[in-house]
Amino acid sequence: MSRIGVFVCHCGENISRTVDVERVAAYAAQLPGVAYATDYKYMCSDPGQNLLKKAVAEHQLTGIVVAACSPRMHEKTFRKAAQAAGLNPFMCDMANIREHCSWVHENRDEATAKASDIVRLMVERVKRGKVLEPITVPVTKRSLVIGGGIAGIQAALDIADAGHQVVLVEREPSIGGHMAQLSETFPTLDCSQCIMTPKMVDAANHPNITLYSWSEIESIDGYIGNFSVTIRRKARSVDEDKCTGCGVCMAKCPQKKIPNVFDRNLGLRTAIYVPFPQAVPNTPVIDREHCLKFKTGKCGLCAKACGPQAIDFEQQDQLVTEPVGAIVVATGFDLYSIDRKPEGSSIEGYGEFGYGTIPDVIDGLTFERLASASGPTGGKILRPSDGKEPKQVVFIQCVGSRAREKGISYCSKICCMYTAKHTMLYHHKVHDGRAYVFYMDARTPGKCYDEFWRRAVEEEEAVYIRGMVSRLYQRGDKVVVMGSDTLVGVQVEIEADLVVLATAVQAQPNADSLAQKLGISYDKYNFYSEAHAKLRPVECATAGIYLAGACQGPKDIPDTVSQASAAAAKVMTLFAKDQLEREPIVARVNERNCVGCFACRKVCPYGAIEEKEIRDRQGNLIRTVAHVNPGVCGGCGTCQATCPSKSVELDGYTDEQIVAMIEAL
Amino acid sequence: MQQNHTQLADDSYFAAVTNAIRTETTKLLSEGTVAAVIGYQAGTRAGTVIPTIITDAAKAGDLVFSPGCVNNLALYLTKAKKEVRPAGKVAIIAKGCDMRALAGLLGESQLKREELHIIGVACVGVKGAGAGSGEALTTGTIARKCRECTVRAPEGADVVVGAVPPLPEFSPVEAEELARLEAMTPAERWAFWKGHFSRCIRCMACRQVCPFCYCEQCLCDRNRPQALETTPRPAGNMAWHIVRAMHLAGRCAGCTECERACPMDIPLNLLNRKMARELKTLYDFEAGLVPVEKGPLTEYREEDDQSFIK
Amino acid sequence: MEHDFEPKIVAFVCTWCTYAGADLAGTSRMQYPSNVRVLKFPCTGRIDPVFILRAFQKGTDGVLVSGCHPGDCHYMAGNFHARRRFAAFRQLLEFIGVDLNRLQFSWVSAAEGGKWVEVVTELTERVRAMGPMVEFKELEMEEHWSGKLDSPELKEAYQNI
Amino acid sequence: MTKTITEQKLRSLMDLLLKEGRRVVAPRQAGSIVLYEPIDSGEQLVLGIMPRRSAKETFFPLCETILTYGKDGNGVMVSDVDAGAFPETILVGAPPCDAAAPAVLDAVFSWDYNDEFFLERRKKTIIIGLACTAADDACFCTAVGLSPRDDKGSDLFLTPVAGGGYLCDAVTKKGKVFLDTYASFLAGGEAKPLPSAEPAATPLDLAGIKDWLESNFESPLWQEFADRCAGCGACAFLCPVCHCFDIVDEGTETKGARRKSWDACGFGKFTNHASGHNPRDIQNKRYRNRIMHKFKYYQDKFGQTLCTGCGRCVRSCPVGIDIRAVLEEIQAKP
Repeated sequence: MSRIGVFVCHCGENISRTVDVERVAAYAAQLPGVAYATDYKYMCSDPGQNLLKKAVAEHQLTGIVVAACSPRMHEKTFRKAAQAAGLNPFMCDMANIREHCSWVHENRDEATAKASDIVRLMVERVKRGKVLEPITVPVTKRSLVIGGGIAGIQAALDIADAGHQVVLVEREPSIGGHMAQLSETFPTLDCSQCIMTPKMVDAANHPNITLYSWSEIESIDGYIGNFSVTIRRKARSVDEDKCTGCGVCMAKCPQKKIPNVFDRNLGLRTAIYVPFPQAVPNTPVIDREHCLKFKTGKCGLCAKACGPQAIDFEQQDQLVTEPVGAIVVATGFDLYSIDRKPEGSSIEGYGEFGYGTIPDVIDGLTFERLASASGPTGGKILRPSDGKEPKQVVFIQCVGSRAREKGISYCSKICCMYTAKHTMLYHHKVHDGRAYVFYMDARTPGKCYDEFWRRAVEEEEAVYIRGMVSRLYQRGDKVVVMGSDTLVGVQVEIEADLVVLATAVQAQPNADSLAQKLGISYDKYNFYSEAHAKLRPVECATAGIYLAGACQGPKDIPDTVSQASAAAAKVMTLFAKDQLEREPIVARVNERNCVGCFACRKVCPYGAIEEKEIRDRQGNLIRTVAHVNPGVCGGCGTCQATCPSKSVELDGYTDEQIVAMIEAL
Repeated sequence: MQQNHTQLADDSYFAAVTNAIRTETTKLLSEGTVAAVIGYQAGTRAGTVIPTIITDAAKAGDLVFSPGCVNNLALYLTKAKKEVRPAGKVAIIAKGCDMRALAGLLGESQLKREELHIIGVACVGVKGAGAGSGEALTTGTIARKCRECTVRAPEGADVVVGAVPPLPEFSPVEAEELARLEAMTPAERWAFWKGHFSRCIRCMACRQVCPFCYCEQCLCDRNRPQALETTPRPAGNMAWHIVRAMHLAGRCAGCTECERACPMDIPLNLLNRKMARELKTLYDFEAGLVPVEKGPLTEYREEDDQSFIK
Repeated sequence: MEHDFEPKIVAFVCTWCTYAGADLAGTSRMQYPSNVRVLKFPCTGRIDPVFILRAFQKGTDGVLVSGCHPGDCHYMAGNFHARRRFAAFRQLLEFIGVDLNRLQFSWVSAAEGGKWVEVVTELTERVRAMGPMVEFKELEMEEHWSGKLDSPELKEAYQNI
Repeated sequence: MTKTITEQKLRSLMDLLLKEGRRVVAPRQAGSIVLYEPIDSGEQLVLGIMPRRSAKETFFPLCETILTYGKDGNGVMVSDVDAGAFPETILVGAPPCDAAAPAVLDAVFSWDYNDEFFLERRKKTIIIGLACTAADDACFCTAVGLSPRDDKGSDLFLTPVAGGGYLCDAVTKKGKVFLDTYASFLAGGEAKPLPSAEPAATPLDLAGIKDWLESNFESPLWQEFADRCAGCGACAFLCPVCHCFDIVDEGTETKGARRKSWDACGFGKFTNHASGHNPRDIQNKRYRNRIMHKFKYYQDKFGQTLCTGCGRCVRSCPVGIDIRAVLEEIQAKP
């Protein structure tokens, strides 16, 4: 039997001016289940709270309704007071008779009647309230960082510096990511390798960081504070412990003409290789597809040459499992290969720009490799077809980006700046050359960005043509670029020696499958979704998983590093406590009634619904039902509204409470 | 108006389907491919059938296929009927409309495809309400749903038996009835449904024969809270049929078993049909032969229509 | 102003956006008809169509369902699921014969105190002009066995319910 | 002496009864089907068609409120339904299988407790039965000891005659008084009754069936009979003698009504205990109960068979279960 106490607050005169609080209290007093009702000038004041506490003891109250301001204002206050009086805090609710009543209605009778109704509804709610205990979840203070580009390295270093273990997983043989491929960086033109490689080394040498390169995420189980990650360590065919990185193996390898992906296929590498000289770890990997030993069984020259006997042709993939409490996803981006429509993609190709068919049409990242001192040309700008220095270079921006009709409507954000950078690098290296840029708009928000762009235009002699290119074609050894200058209103035709396309920044090709393993959501471009665009830009909706860098959307290096540190800070916040404590407004499954249709799982925004097997005493599977992981559940209740048999129920907002309120309307 | 009704398939069609079912059943059971075959056997009254579960190859000869094979046997694969079938792989005779229900049940984790052997029937149609038990299948006696069938040749079955002979064009009686209702004013529609629901006795036949009503605890049997009146009064009847239609929206495969089973002749499928149509219009969803991961009411798109929201 | 008929309006709102929007209307001292009773939910995703049905059955003349604008949901997707659910449910109610002018859906953000006032006022006035929702109430009064109430006592008892 | 009444006179008689303030319940068109419902005029009377539901609801409605309650600061108020205020009723046009049913139910409704709702309506109702001329392939009254001409349970009995009209016989004293009161609607004379519709059913060995049921509570046959049963209540709800009911309070803690409505032993929750345990957890056990109750328990307790052979369960079963086949199979067992 409920014994509810109702406390009607005057809020000075804020409520009592329009609501007859005494009448409301008197009305409340005669409601079934109400044991005590009174009114008071300021319920939130110390005397008001004491009044409440005293009443709980004197009248053996089992629940409290404070009719006062909005619960958004003082729910915490009164729940704390109720708790201090020995009640479960969730047995205390507020009837909002100020914001929703006295402040918005002038007529005293109407406002009083409405206030009485609101109190009645809340009494019905509290009568059916349940004692709820806070939910605690233990936290494993180790973190996983997926992706060893600048975002992953930064996040890993920050977390490791805070004293927590980090597992850093990189798919490629070396960490470094796209930043390691860049020549110079805007807006300062400092050498990318010079600022990147020390960080790579720091990450590899950090006592708190376990680096798994040439490794991929196999599966992820668990939830915030308690993930279990299985990592596939792909067979390198080289024993990392034995290898000294001397490089003799590569020198001996007879397969020397394999296009190097790191150099955008401009340079060549051996079958046993490190992708670039500053690779971390500096342990080679055997490309089994091209290695003669793997292809024909004959060769093995590298193994013979290897002093420490590190070559191991028998090596197999290994699965390692790591317990972690938090995950930072930093898997970066890919550039759109624009020559044709990828199978199953909604994005149209750009065949008209000759990419993939005209050798001297390249993308921005390829240009970076041409301009890089450690690149295949040693930093000389030489075009791919004949190795000649191009005298006229056309840069085309927004290739793929901002083209709704081609399937990508977003701006890739970095192209305006890097194209400006490219014109400068080109100008610095080919003094008699001329750079043309076709652009739609120049977007340069960022510290010192517009100044940098203006420098390209005003000091470095780049010719900016506002307009799009309609067609490209090969004529002799030239690439003819036909476009329009929309500012002047004339057709333009340029005989270029080299064309550089600023192609769209895209999500990684397998971004969706990783998202599915992680149970995080992604947008229609496969960029990972943050929990809130403005206020939770670093967190995933799935608790305990954080985002850093371009996997979330196009980003430049400063933004990427900022977000990586922010993600690290979120991880450290999580790790600051031994246990996670959260409000117990979570869904619960009635396992007796659940028939396992998993409609709840289909609508759950948090991936909080798991399968649970119900077995008999002999261990035979009787049925599979839904189970809510309270550590992951966000408490929205969408599952309950979806469940046909109402076998899942949201604590704090049960059907019984809601229906009782509706019936008391 | 007197109409001349033509017979839709001669006896040889049904004999061929029956024989093929028997042959397949014998093979499946004698080879041990399946533990049981769910099919139809002749009923006690002329032209009627009853659902049956056969576990012995020697009984394969009991199975029949006739214009009286109205039941959606998918019912016997649901959890509501979990006690009646043996463990292991089960074969089921399924018309196209029944197969849509199977696809739905697969999508709702109620069945595993690998535990199912579907004997699809290329179906001419079955008899509808009002057809006498002894009558033949004609343009006059064919069920309303069969007049608008789009899945006569079921795809995705393990084996398909029978071949549909050429059929005449049918007037879409149910679609016309739906259009008639939609053209009414809300008050007229309310009167229409109130009249029909006033006959409802809450015998729950609509629920019990529905392959999708496999809940362990139906919302209408729940008493804490009692959100729906359990008594067969007009108030509770209205609420029950609204809730039923809503729970089936986006799931109902259109087998119309609810309407057929209703002893009070309430045109229940009009509700299901209406919801299916709206979900098709709104979200381009149609119950099909292929299981889908999410139904129209368990997924969303950011660009979904919200013209009704202020 | 005196009216012959004061409709009973119930609003099912999410706590993060519309409830906060209604709070803002209060802190801004805006004025609107006092007919509305607000029921707070964590999210529109929690709102079961049965609640709307139940409200009508229990004598509500107009129902408002309101939550966060698309993309603003505190739980990311609750309002998207709700949008589909209610798009379907309102079609069903209309097909049964409920006048949809009695059922309003809206997105009201925490910043839209003015919109809250506008939505509530408009619905209240519209329903007031329509008169009481008699359909479901009539059903509540009907017995099955005779089609009507036989004893005056029973009739009176019903009216009290 | 035999009396006759023309169809027109019969309808006029109904009009008069209505005018006198009686409730007249008769087969009447309700949508696409015919149901026993109160009529507003004699014209609405539909004769010679078996209504979809049985006549039991005239005495034992599908749902009725038995009390209403309220609770406030002043205490609890309970308002009972006054069974004494039930109207005088004429049930007309019931075929023998329906007309015979209420008498079968008298036993159970006045056994350990007098169900005033049922008994009061019984007391106040005159049943005018009608010989059956339209049996179909589901009918089996003759198998359970009735016949299409049986006036059992009727106060008055009408037999269609060649050329239209009915023979009108008083069966009970109540019927005799009624007949005398409304003698002006009748005519005398001889008339040739139309042949009644004889169902193609041979009498069942009800005693033999009961014997088998006595010793075969655990027979594997139950599974065979009931595997396909979908667990709906169509058979029980349409049955003229199934009489299970449920009592529920509808409303809130402070106000509401207590209602009695039909229930069916085929429903999964019928025997569900508050503990969650369900002794009849599977459909076979529920179907067994249906047969046991009709052909053994009711016999044990009241010496009657709980079946009038109307065939509604056969016609309405969505999965084609035929109680005749079940009984015949049982009968064939040693």
